Amino acid sequence: MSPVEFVPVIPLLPLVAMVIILLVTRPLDVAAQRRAGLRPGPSPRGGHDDHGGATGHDAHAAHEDAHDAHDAHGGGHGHGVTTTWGMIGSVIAVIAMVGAFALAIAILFQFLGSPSLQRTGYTAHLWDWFNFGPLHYVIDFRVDPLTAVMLVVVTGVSMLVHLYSIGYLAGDPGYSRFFLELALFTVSMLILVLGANVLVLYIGWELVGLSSYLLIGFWFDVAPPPPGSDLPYPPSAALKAFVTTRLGDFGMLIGILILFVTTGTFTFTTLNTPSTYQHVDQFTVTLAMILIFCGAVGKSAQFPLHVWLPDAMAGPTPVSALIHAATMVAAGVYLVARFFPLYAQVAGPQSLEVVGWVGAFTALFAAVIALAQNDIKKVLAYSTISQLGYMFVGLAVAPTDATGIFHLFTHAFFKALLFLGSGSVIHAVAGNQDMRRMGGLAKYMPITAITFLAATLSISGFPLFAGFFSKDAIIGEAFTYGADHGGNYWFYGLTLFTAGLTAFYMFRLFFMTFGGKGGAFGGFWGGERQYRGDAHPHESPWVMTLPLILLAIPSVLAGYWSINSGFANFMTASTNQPYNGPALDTLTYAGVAVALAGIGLAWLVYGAEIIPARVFTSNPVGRAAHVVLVNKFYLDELYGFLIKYIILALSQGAVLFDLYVIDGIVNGSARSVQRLGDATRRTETGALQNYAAAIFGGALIIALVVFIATGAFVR
Amino acid sequence: MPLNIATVAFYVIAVALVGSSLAVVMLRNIVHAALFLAVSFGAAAGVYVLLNAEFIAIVQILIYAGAVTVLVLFAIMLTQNAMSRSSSPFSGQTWLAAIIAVALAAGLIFTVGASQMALAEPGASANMVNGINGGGSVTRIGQLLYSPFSYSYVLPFEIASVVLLVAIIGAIVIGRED
Amino acid sequence: MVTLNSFLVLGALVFCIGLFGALSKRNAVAILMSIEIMLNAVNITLVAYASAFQSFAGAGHGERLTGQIFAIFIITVAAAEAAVALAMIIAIYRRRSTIDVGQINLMRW
Amino acid sequence: MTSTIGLPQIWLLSPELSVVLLSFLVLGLDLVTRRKAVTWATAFIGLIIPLALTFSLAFNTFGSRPTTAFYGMLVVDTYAIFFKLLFLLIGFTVILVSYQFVEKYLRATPGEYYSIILMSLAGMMLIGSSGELITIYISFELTSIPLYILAGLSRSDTRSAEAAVKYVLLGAMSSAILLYGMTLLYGATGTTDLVEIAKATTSVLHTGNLLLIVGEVFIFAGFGFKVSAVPFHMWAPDIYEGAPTPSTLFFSVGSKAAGFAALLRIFVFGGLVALNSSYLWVMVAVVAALTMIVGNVGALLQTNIKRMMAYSSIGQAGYLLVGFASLIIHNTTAGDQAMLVFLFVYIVTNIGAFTGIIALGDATGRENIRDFDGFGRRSPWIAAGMAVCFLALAGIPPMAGFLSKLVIFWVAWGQGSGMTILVIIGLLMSAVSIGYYANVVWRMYVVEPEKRDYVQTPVSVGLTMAVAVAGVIALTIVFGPLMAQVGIGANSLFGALVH
Amino acid sequence: MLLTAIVFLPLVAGILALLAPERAARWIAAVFTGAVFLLTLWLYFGLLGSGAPNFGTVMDPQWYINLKWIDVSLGSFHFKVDYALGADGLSITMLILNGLLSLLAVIGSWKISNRPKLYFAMLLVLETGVMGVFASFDLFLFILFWEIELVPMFLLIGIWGGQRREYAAWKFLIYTLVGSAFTLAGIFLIYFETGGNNASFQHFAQTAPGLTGSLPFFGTTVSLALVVFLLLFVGFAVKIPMWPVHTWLPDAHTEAPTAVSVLLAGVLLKMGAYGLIRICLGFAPHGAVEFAPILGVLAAINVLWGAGASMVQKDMKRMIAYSSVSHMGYVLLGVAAAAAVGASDVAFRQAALTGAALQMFTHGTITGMLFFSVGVLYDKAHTREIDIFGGIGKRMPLLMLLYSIACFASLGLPGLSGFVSEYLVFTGSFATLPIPTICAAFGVVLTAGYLLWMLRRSFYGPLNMKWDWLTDATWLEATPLIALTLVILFVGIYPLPIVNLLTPSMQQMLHGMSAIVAH
Repeated sequence: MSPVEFVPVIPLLPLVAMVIILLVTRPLDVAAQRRAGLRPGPSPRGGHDDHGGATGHDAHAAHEDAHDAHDAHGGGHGHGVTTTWGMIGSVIAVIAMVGAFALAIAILFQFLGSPSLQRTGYTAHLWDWFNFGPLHYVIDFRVDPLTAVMLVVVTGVSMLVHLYSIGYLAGDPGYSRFFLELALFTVSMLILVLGANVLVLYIGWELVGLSSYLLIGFWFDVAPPPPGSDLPYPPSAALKAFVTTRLGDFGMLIGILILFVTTGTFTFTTLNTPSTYQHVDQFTVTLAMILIFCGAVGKSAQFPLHVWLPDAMAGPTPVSALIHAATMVAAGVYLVARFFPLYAQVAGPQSLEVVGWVGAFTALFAAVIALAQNDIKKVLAYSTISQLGYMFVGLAVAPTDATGIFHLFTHAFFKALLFLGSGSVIHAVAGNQDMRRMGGLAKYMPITAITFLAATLSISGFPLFAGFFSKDAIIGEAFTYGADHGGNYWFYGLTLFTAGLTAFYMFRLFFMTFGGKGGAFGGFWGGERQYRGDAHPHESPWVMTLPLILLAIPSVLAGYWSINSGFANFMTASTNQPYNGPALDTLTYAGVAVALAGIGLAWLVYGAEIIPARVFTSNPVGRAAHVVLVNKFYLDELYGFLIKYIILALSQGAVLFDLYVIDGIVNGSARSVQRLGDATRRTETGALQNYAAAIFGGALIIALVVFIATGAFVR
Repeated sequence: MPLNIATVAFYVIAVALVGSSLAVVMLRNIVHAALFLAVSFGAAAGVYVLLNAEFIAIVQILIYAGAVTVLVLFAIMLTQNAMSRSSSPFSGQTWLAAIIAVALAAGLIFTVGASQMALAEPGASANMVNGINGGGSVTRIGQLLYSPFSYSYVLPFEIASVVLLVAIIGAIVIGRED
Repeated sequence: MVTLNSFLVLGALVFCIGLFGALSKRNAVAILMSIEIMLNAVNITLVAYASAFQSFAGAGHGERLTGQIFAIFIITVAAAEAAVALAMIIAIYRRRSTIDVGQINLMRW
Repeated sequence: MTSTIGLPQIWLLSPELSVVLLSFLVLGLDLVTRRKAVTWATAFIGLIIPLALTFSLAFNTFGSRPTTAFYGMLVVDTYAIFFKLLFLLIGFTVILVSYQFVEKYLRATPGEYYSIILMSLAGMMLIGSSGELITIYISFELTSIPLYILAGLSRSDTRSAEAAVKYVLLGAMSSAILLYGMTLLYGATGTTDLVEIAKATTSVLHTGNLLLIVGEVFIFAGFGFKVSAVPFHMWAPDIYEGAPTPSTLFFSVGSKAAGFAALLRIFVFGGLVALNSSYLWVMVAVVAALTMIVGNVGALLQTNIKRMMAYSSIGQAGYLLVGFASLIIHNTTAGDQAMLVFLFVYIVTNIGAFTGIIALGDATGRENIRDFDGFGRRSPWIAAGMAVCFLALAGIPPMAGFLSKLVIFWVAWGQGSGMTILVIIGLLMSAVSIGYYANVVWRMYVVEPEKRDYVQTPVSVGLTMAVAVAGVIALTIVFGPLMAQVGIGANSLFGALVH
Repeated sequence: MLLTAIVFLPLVAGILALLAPERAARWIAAVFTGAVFLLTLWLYFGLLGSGAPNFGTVMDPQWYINLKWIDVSLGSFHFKVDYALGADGLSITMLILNGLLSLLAVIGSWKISNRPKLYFAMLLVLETGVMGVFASFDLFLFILFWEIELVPMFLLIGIWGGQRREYAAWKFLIYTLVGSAFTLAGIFLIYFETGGNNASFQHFAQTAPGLTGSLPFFGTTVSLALVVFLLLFVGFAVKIPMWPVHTWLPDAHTEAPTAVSVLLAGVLLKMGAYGLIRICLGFAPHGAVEFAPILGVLAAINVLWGAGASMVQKDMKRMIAYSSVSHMGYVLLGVAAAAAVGASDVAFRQAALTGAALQMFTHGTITGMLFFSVGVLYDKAHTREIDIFGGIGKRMPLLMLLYSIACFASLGLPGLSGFVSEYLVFTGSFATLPIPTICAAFGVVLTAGYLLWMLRRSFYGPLNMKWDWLTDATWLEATPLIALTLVILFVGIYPLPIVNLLTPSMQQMLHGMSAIVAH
């Protein structure tokens, strides 16, 4: 029995944890809270409010004004106490995740050690849904190198986030619910990456959407932020996230359907075999692949469906780290990678070009918006969008999917670290997320700061950090691509420029949060004097810092796996094509130079404040640009307009059509029958002669009709 | 065309019948109308005589010209003030009535003249009024009405007796002053 | 020449005269009189047919005097009917003081 | 055909005879007793004798019997027996349900009232078994004159007198047109015997004979008046509304059944459908369509329930005429059979419906549809029975009304393309008809009553309702055997044609 | 016998409930509907026990009973109505659904206080009618049962309904009756065109391929099978309901009391779909093939129209009612795809048809759950206006949880049953009707939009203090919801048993269609 044969256990562990929490610990937790007076008991009206449930937060939350309500979310400041049962539930979840992670690691190592397993993969048949002749709808899991990597990423980050959440969510009345939903997410994500066919993948795909919806809306009962505030509102954000990704899923579903009706199968191994498509028009496949990419656009928040991700920051920060940075949003990348042979070999080149253009544009677009954001999580959100764009570019330009996936791999760690770090910061400053009211926090929370710095360096592509390896590989591949494709260096240019922007805004964030003018090491290491807020910052408890430390390790070191194309060869083992990464020293220098330039500029503006930030907004062009950026290019407004005046108007039209046209006809015909009835009544004049006339006149007319019918008049 | 006395009689009677019937429906004075009704019934009796149906003629005179006319006159007297004299005796649909009547008459005349009859190949065109050839049918009529031993209409005859009974009861019940 | 048709036409004419009266008069008694004229016309037609069929005596039941028998029944029943109808007219006259059928229209629609 | 009149002939006539004798007896009781219950019980129990005699005819209890008597004027075939039973059923229920009405509202003495009903009943029974035009006419008048009287029997109700006048004058006019039609038929065939007419039409006369056609149209008009077919229907709403309710019940079932009995007897037994069927079909189909439409549409906005029931009965006549049309078009027994079954079911359900109306009317003197508000609570059992009967009339399953309507339309559809249009009109009109039938149910069960007092109903009314509802349910269950039995009757009508 | 018991036990119970004292009525109803539900389950498990289970087809019905009822010759034809009850996979599925929902409806209306005897009696009569529709194997018997349901439903809406109950009840009644008038005409037509001697389902299934020829129609000719199909379809289309004859549904659903809405959406609509599949498709396949493209377009309109209309509703129940229109569109789409005989493999059409049948089941459970949820809320708050609420999730966490589950099931979330059937329909129908399928698939996005928007407006956000007094669902109220949740979860995760149940009858039907293609 090898570890890989236990692969169904990986999702099963969090599932079991979830069921235990749902059925056992959470009801007990709620009951305990009620006993302790932490949540309203049975109402005075004598109802049966006795089985608890999703009552969020705290009774007064609704009465506090929006700002305070938001502050209150920064991780349970003494509003409540985690009950024993809540703690037991969370511990069970963490234990389950540790088990899952261990198994994932074991499987990864088994794969690393077995080239044959790398080639063939491992398929576990669970159960049938239904079979119609040649069409099989089955629930199968499959592990191949790609999945093995994803398993480690998902279980690893998830495990750490679980651990972190014990600290972050401590005292929140929804503590148990949070772990329940987190476990649900983990199960869903594991189903997604384990699916051996499109059906299972789609199931996981939708379920992570659900978990995302639930977790974004975790604080569902808060008051909306005051008008004008750009703080996202959890209920709206959850709705927006779900519907927007569904819009992408719609395209994906159509793409799946095209593939299914042309090939008659859902199974990836068959789908990814070019010989399956011998009798299929290439255009059809291209179309299908572009449509499938729509799903990725939605899930991975690419332009133009990226709008949900910044709002998704309304969820608790661990959620942002796990779902909206490390794993779920990367599912789009995973999807394209999963179908990579189809994109690369069967479909026309247009399909990957679309992927590349969307990715490259999004990378730049999001990075530009990130420049003007002041909310720490929003910056990270746009950064995530931008980095996901990178990954798509990586998939589009490289000959294998390894480049993109490797960036996914490294990004998962450092972006999770960034989010958890920001969570730690928010926790420290009483829920404030506005960087303008931070600064100099390094001294208060050194562990957070140092790990955050590591991640920041990593994402900026600072040499020898993980991000450097993965991101510069993409930039390098983009250059090669340009060389191979008639000088199409657009991808290269865009990615390179964006790399600079990334470094700039990430260090802007770092300086505004941890450093500031006059801090140690030239502004990197700020202190009391740099702190602009009014809370009492403090370092987070060990359950929160431990994950930071643990994540910092791969954030720094993960990149070394790509040395000598180790990662790429692992990924492409099944194709038996030795992979030669871009040997592009000069280009790497270009990337590093751009990154350093960005870091330097950020230091000049925010670290040492040699150049005042006003410089950007003091001229009319800059001011206008800033307004546009702050408002994220007004896309939310555009979509709002479309929904309100197109969809809702059409819907209203349908209702009015029902009401006035169809029901008009229906009621009208009913009324005309009634009117006919009235007319019939009116013939009954009560006058006897009229009746007699009807008798004789009727007989006469009938006789005439029959006369005519017999032809009596003709003869 | 031989113009014998019977033919002349037919036309005279026919004119009288139509004329008196028209008078019944046209006259404003209801009493006059009732009197013309008697004339009309009498003329009809004349037609029966022409058709060698003396018994019917007698019955006609007795029941119709006698009994029914008297009954009608009584009714008219009892309801003397019912109709205001100033207003027309005709209702609003007189024209409609006229159209229906004329059209129906035209149709009926067309019909009776145009059709084949099961028994009437010679009879239809034969002169019907060759003269009054004496009675003789009365006995036969009597037999046909209620002979229990030969073909007779004894069943309808008996039923008719019940009809008369019920009419009597009805007239009493309805006409009774409460 | 007076043929069967002469009588039939006469019957039809009288029937329709009666019909005209029945449809146009307002006085209930007058309507009843018109109806009696219609029945008379029917009788004339019947008797005319009976006379025409006399030449087929013995060919079937009743020696083709059936028409006359029918006429007798009609006369009888018509008289009975007239009696009942007149009783009813008088009854309504007692209640409504009118026998104008145009006004006897409590029930309509 | 026997040439003498003896016991067997009297036996054949015995049901009608006994009904007439019973009517005399009841009439005489007025002289002897003043107790209404006695008269009522005599009339009701006395009807058992004709019933027994009818059954003896049906089962040939006194040995094999001739089918005709009185020189072919009395025809006692299965068809006739079917109608005799039907009319006796009507007689029983009408007498049963009249008890309280007679107590409260009647102008006549009970003896007069019941004897009039019984004489009319005798007329109806004779119509069904007449084999000759004169007999039919006389029986017809024996039926009608009592009905005119019944319409005018309500004490102190001006509308009743008005109804009587209208009814008698219009009835006389319809008699006139009927007689003219019979005369023309006589002229064309030279005989009034239906068997002879059938022979003449099948052997001597040709299709397109105008005399025959006009005669048929006029006869149809005359009976159309009785069955209230459009455009001869206009008397019905006024007279139904004005007449006392038990009389209305009697009109709506007895008069209609008698009309159809005579119509079928003349047209089928008299062989008239053998000739001119395509022209006759046009006539009947047009009338049927108009009847269904006017009846069902006209009922929608009525406020008086009896008036509504008049329109309802017009609509039902329309369905029956659809059966008649399908009978004519191909001259098959199928239409005939369907009509008889439909008639049977219609009579039972209509009795139930009217019983409910009588129950409320007797108790409160009210007869507007509005007065049925909350009847479901004021008198649960009567209301439930009434609802069942109304829904059966509307043709809502599972009650027999649905099946009988189904059969009518089914047969009609089977006759070919022309009839399908008629069927579709009929089906749509059934859908329309739910508008007024369900309205009554709605008011009984949904609308809150003005006052919640309990409506007292005498046992007799309750019993009638129970019989009607039981009948509806029983007819549903035994619908198959019923169809088969009725089929024998329907077939017997075609007997004359095979001579 | 089993089917007879299933069909008539509710009727017996209805009569008993009328006769019994008022307090006992609900117990009688509960006991009998419970027993009937167990019997319907036995329909399935009884067959399962016997080794290789044979779930039956139209030609080979299980639990078959056939008694002569009416059998007379009229002229040259035979008027024959048999008391023929039988069940195949499709019927069994629907019978179980009806058994379940009827039981839950009784539990869900436990607290009814206005004329409970009549209420439960009507509910039970309704169950008889619907059971009869799903179990009859004679076309005339079918139409007979078809219309039984009308009056109980009319009264249930009329007496226990909401503000505009009069309008709604009448609209429902007249709409349905006018529709079924055409269906009856269609039954006549098919009966006479197939010999006029037999109305058994087996007979029609056998003669269906022979239903060719054409009818004159205003100077041109149309194929007979198409006319048969369309005539039959009108009544079913009203019931399903298909655009543009759907407008009775929002009114009826909105005004009906909760349990009745559940039955209306849960099983009565399925009667239409059942008729469409069993009768239109099974007995007039030629017509179905001809009509399939148009049906596909209508299905897409149904989905989008219903979803769009749901989007702008202010009343929660009305929104769910429109969502039923939308979701029944998937059934139509599946049927259309099954009939759209093109180049595609028969397996795709089988998938589509099975999906349609499965969608009938899943929609029944899901919409039932949605209506129950709204009912719980309405019983407490006495309003259903979405915007009037706000943040009540805080006061009603259990209801919010269950309501959310229902919403997610409705919007096709995997793991819940709605996804299975919708996915199945899409994968099957895309092969034959790609454009309508794309349109219909967009409905999934809209569904997510309006359902979650509704949740967000009424349950999420700060608690509107006006509703501070609201209490959570009681166990009694939650029972139907929890039961349905379990069903939804089971079918969503492991649909194989129910698909196996459906497969033989679906295959038989498609076999008939394939025979036509071969022609």
